[in-house]
Amino acid sequence: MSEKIINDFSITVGTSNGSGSQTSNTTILRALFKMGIPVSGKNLFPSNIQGLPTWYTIRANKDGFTARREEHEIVVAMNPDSFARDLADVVPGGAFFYDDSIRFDITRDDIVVYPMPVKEIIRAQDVPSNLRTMVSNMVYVGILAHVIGIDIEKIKMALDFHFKGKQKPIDLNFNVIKAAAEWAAANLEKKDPYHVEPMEKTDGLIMADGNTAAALGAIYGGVQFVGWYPITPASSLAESVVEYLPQLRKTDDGKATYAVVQAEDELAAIGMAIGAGWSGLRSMTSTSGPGLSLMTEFAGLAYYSEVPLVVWDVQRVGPSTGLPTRTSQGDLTFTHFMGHGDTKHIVLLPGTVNECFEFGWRAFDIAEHIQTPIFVLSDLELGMNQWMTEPFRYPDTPMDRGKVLWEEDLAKANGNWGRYRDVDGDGIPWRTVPGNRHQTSAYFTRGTGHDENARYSEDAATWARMMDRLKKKYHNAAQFMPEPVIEKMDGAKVGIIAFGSTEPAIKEARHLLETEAGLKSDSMRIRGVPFVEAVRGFIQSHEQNFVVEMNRDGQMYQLLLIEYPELAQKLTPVAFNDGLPATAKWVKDSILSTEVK
Amino acid sequence: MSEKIINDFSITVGTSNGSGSQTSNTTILRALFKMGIPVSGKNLFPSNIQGLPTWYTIRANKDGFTARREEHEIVVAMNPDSFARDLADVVPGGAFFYDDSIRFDITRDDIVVYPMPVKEIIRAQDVPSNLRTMVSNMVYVGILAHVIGIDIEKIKMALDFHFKGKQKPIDLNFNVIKAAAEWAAANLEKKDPYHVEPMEKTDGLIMADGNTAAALGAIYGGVQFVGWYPITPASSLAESVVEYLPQLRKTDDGKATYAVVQAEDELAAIGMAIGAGWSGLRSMTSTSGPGLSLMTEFAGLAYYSEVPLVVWDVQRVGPSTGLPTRTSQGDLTFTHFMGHGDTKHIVLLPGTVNECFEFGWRAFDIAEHIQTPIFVLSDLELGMNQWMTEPFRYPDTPMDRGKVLWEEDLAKANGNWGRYRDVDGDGIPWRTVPGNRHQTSAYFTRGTGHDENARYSEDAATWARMMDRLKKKYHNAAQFMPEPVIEKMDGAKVGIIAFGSTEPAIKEARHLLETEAGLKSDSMRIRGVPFVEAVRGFIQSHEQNFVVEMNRDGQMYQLLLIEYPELAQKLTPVAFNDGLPATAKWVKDSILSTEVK
Amino acid sequence: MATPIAPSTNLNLAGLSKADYRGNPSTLCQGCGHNSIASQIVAACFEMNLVPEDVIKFSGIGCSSKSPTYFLNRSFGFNGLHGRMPSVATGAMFGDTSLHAIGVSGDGDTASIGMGQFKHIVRRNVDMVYIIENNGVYGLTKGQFSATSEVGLTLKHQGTNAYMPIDIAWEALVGGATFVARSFAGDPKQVKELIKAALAHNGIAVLDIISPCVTFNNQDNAYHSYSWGKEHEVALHELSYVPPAEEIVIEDYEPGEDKEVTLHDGSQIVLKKLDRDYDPTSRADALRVLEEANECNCLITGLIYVDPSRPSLTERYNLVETPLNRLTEKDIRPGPESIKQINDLMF
Amino acid sequence: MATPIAPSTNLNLAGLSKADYRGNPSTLCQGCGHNSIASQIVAACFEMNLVPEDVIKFSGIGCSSKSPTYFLNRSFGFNGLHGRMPSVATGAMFGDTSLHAIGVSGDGDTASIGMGQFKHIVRRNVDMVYIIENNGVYGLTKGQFSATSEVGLTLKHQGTNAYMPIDIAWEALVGGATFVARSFAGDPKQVKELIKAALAHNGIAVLDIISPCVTFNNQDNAYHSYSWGKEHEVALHELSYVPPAEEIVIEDYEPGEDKEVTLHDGSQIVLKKLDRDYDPTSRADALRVLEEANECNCLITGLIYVDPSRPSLTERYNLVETPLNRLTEKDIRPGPESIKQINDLMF
Ligand SMILES: Cc1ncc(C[n+]2csc(CCOP(=O)(O)OP(=O)(O)O)c2C)c(N)n1
Ligand SMILES: Cc1ncc(C[n+]2csc(CCOP(=O)(O)OP(=O)(O)O)c2C)c(N)n1
Ligand code: SF4
Ligand code: SF4
Ligand SMILES: [Mg+2]
Ligand SMILES: [Mg+2]
Repeated sequence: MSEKIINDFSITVGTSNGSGSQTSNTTILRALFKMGIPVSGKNLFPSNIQGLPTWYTIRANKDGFTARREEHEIVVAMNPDSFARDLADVVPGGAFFYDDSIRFDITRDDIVVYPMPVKEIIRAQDVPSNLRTMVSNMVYVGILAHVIGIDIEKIKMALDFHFKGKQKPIDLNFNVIKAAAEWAAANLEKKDPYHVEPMEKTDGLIMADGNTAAALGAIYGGVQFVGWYPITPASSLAESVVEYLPQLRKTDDGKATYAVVQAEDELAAIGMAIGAGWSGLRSMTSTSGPGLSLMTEFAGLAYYSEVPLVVWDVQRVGPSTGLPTRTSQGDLTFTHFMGHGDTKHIVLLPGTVNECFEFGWRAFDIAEHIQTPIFVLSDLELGMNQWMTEPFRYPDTPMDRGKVLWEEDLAKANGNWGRYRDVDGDGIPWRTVPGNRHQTSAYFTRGTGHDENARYSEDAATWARMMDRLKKKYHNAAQFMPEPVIEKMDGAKVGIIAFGSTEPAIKEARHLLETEAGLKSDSMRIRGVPFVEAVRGFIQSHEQNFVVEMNRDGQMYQLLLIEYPELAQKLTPVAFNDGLPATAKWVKDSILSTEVK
Repeated sequence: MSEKIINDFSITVGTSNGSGSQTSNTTILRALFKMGIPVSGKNLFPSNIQGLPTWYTIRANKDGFTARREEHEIVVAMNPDSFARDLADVVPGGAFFYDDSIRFDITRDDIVVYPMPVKEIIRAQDVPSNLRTMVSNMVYVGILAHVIGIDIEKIKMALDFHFKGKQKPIDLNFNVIKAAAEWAAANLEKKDPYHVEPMEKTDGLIMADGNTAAALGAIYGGVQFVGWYPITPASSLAESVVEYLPQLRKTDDGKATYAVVQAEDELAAIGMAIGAGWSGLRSMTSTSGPGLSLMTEFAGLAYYSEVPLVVWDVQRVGPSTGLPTRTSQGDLTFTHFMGHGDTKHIVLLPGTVNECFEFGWRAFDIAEHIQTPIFVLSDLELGMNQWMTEPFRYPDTPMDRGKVLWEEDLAKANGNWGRYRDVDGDGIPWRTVPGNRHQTSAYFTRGTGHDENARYSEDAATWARMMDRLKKKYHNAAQFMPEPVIEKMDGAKVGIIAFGSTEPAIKEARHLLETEAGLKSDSMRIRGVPFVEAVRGFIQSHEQNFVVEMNRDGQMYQLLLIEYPELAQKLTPVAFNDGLPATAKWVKDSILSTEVK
Repeated sequence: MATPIAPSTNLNLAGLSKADYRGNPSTLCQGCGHNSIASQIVAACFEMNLVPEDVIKFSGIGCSSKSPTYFLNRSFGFNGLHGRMPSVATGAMFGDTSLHAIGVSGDGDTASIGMGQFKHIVRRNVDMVYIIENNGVYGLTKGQFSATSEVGLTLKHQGTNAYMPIDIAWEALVGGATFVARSFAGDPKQVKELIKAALAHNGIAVLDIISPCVTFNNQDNAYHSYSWGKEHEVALHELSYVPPAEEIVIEDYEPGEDKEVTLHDGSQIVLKKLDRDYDPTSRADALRVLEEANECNCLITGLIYVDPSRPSLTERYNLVETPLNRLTEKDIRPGPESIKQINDLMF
Repeated sequence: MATPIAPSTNLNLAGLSKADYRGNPSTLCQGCGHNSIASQIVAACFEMNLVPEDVIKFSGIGCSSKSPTYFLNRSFGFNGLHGRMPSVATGAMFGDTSLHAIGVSGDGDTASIGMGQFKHIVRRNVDMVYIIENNGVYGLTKGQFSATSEVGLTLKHQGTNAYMPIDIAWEALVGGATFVARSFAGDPKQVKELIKAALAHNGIAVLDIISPCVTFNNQDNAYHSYSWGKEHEVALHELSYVPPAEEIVIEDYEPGEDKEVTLHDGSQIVLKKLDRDYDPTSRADALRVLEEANECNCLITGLIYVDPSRPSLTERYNLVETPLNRLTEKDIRPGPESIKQINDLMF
């Protein structure tokens, strides 16, 4: 047996879709997290409901690197259909646990093999027959726990949490786990090098997925209307809003301060959200690629008629229906230019689960302040996988409801206002909302040409003036955009520019570049378009900037070129997408191979 | 009376929408054209059906400059509602004709004023009461003809053509014109300087609008299916297809080789066109901004599943419903990136009516060869206005139906083919179409991930491989793109880059820049994206390149930056859109004010 | 006439004159049916004593959809996208549910591009008067067939229509609408009374009003022309709207002869029998009469169906009293204490 | 059974075995109603002696829309976008009108996002078998309400449905469909005979088949569950399809008791009376029975309506004999001589 490897490996469990292994996997994940070990959990699932191979990978890393890796040190094989692949996936020297009812000739001798008598262990337990398949998955939890040393008490805590303290399922599952662990203790000889040991690296952190965080953020942002239509990987965002609203927005008389409508499609979802935003509500919709495409015409209407709303796009792989259950950063350029005619949409780019929460509320402030749709681009990797993150922070600024005039304001103004007048010189006009009973409150909203007083106009100069104001407003918006997250190394000459969910891969890659190739780098994670001043500064101050992103065409690179043509020579695109989250190795290798030395 | 100005002025007629003045205006236009004088005719109309002010401007220019100008030398005022504006519009020294039944105090004394007793002249004629309003518009034709010297015989020819030889309406209208001319001869004293004289500058040219040309081109391209939905300014494209098909595609038994379906909306229009293209038909749809936006999701499907079809976008002013009856070049960037995920669409950019015809057929060859949607971006200016142009040329290459396998081919291949295999190394696979009865012909088309054999796939490497092939295919397509039209001046150091309907303004602006500012320039009119090699060469070989376009954000400039980041410093955007066609003066002034001297 | 109009001061009970309900001058063609419907909307709102600020106007795109500019200048309006009025209205009505909504759409806007959204707003029973100014043609794009054009209709440049027309009232009925009527722009009185009843109805009120396009589809034999309508109209009943708490004192009231339907707010629709007995609260009757209309080559008008009892969309949401758009940060942002609980759940 | 199945050689009259009609193994859940419908499509095509190359398969997006992968591997297929199967099929069927089309969609795909396109393909009478695998839920996105979910249905994570369900058969009927049927995946024989009749029908044949989602909506009291369907199914008739030129020799044939409908190609649908007399060629009857079904809390199945006489979409276009997609340059590019004429018109 080789040297001990502690808190630094990946566990992949191969099961069958719909077999209920999710509870087992998150139990392991939670237990490790509770042991203080940095972890991440990623679900690689097919676009179907039941019966196809699916994998869950847990990475534990003492240094806090939680990006995807291509290596699987420990593999648990529960699915005959993916057995061969699972077996091949184990790194040399790795550990392979498998359900011993699967008949397969294991010829590899460079790995440690642990057969698991799943059926026997379950048979020995008192499990109702309808729960047997599901509970079977607890066997590998118990065996794994014993072999690598996961604290059984932490597992109990995990189950307790999962089942919200309900004793019956907790006991049922825990008994299986305990029995399995006991079986392992009695029957297995530890031959692999992998061990977990408690640390204190997760203290004060929470673990969550981005969709839940976004939903909670929206609720803390005071969301009042959601129009949505189901689509993977965005559905759980709206569903979490529905789940948490009653608890967080209780009123004394049990009445609601919000409405969530499942629309008939995405055209209607955004149409409703626009109607609600126009009527003065904090309004949002959430979708993914195909739905986003369907929202195009409405996006142009909202842009031109200046209706505030928030659109979450949890990106999956496109074009077209593409790979619905894989991740991508492929919607950026499209979203920015979404709609015929001249449009420049504001885009927020969360890169951590915590930012999903923060942008969840902040997006409303920006939308209402600027009076325009705000697109928040998350992705499947961020939205549906489990991440360690700082605890959610209560909003640190009061709500910004933007420039809204009510009856008193109009009375004071003697009715002297115009919906699209640029009175403050910032390109942002004042608005009223329906229900304002002042006689001069009403105006007519339209997607056709209009003047400062919202009157229909085909006048050439008026059109140009309005469009110029919209451009000015857009540039002004930069001051409300979050600053990029910049990390530096002493003496670094190259910069790495990225956004969104590649965060952990970039962090780890910079470490690898330094330690393995002696290349020091600074990094800048962009968090919004339009770009803030610091973006230009960062690019300028580095000889070469690698723009790393998970798409084919280098979309952030495109937007940077358009914004900073004078800095074009300093930018190098590093773009690739195959639906899997970025790995540090890929980032490192790509940078080394395109580096101008 | 100042010096004679011959064949160099603009005539603007202000009437009321729906009053039937179009026949009068085109009669004047045609008569001038028949006199050999270069002309253009532009209709500035409101987005309604009846009763609002509308203008028709004819520019006659001996040097062949036919772009819009801001000056109106001759104005005919028939509409009380626009009378004040029409009067103000006349250049000092210009001529103002007006219906004398309009009560208005004319205070300007720097112009020549000709009152026209429209009612009296009509009353003296034998006009049926229901035709009176319409025929009234012939009065100004007659008076104008007399005052500026339009050949009355040419007017007769124009009427004859317009009414397709039908004697009754010809006589009715011509009599009014004659009577009006006679009245003018007897009662008006010529005091303005504008004269027309015959030339021979229109010999061998035709006069047409781009939508008709595109429709005819499509018919010569063998169009077999059109799915469309009405929208200004694109409707007349599909309607012209319907009009000319029966005549040009007669069969012996009167049966049809084509089908045109008016869909319920643009999603259905492009959906049908995709179905038809997939089934092996030369298939197209035509639309404008809002419709284009609605086609977004389907555009991505066609791109990814590689279905050939042609999409005409006759651009109007966006975003949103915008100005439906005004022109713009605002859909370029959006169209190129249309659809979530990584897409790069092929775009053709006709700049003359003749090119509308040519791209009308050629687009099918490219679409079927490359197996992808081809977007042809025309605009209202090109599509709905009257242009002098070279006669349409019969297609000079046989149809390219692309790589299609029929029963015999499959029999030969022993069924060894795969829908998405890159057998030729050009990224373009072979396809079959439904109705092919070979047992191995069928495949399954989908917008989800698929492999070389069109089988469903979620495999990461497969996805990346397919997307790379699509990119390769896109780059390969450059060889099928039309070369840019380059025009040179000896010793020019600056280049003017443009596309589409700004052609005449650029031509005239280069003349003005040389003669008025001593600035020599070369010009390059780009006719397609992806760019051909010559585009790079042109940019490289000029110190400064002005990218002139009719939109707010400099969309061609954006695409050039993305393609040629290393040439960014050589590109200067000149972009503006207020819905009116470009003028040479604007081009000239903009270039002079941004020139780096 | 059942509805008491305001006394001769020319002010109604809201203290407003008819001018307070006007819009901009119409830019539609002279004689267009849409203009006469706009006038009836003005008249109905005036007679209903509505305050214009209590109304929101919606529309899609088309000549018909321009109409909201021509009435109620003092009301908020949203002229959205072609075929997408329903979704915008659905969302907007959550802002302040005390407002009334009047939507105006066209047959193209509703039955061609808008079919999906139309069916779904009906199904949701959004509290809204949904008027279709149905001329069987696309006016604004110059005379193409719409989905309600009759089979065999011939139009310039378009040839002859081959498809079965969509019957909007029928679609509404089958889709679960709670108020369905058909009328004719050439019958202004009926139009006006129906609009009043529709405004009083709680839930979606679909008014399919034949509204001739004099420029593109007014040939004598066209189903959507003035002359065809005038000759073929068969009214189901003579209809009057009676506001809540009004005593019903109709001059020619004959008990037993008339039928009253009481709406949600206590107001009533009084239906005076004409040629037939007709019960608009029976869905089976409604289906029958529409199938009949299909076969009799006639334009059956009147209140086809009403169900005053189904809750409207916003009612289902059990919202707080204060209009949602007047809630403050305190009402909609959870308190700081809750964040810890939430973080504790994220483990 | 009226339809003669192939002799015991296991080859049908097209010389093919059942295996020639198979698709890939299903990746749907075990027990999913959609799987059993796919089997019946295979059986129907086999028994109809169709050649797979003569069929095109279409679908949208959803579990149901995956089905075309599970039958007729030798047929072309187009799995398009969510809700947009109709437009793709409409265009595709012009390529070669000798082909048959089978479309499979879901209730979400057809009645939610796809409502507009559904109504319009029906109106155009595209020659196609349009199957809705109706489970009252979104399967593929994990159990949200669809537009056909019944009022009061409670689903995990989704709460209780508040909206009136859309009745797809009714929508088809009112929209002008020429063949409307409802069936139940738990009644495979009826499903199969209906598919055969639908394939023989010239024009759109809408089959609304209740197809339980065992994973998300199979609670005993759910309208789209197996148990509810089994307990509440009321067949309008027992139905058999008889190919053209077959003599009708049904064992238990009793003249006067049965009703036959002759289709366009001479084939017949034989309807054996059960509890009631039912004439599926009467639209009024069809409307009545659907309104009844609405009220009786039962699942009425069978052929609801058929009109074998209306021309299909492509027939209206009077196309040349040769399939359009086999025409050559010579057929579709006007000759060079014509260009001068055209230029002469451009003056
Ligand atoms: C997405 C989109 N497609 C097409 C159009 C063009 N368009 C404007 S109005 C209209 C039809 C209007 O018909 P209808 O609703 O019947 O109104 P009408 O003018 O007859 O009153 C169309 C197709 C548009 N504005 N937007
Ligand atoms: C434009 C778009 N929106 C949403 C989705 C996500 N989506 C996939 S299937 C589906 C619903 C399917 O329901 P149904 O048609 O009833 O089929 P079932 O799975 O129940 O058979 C949805 C919403 C999508 N693919 N495309
Ligand atoms: S075109 Fe027709 S619908 Fe439009 S305004 Fe004129 S008459 Fe009315
Ligand atoms: S989720 Fe439901 S509809 Fe989808 S395959 Fe499973 S049982 Fe069938
Ligand atoms: Mg209309
Ligand atoms: Mg379903």
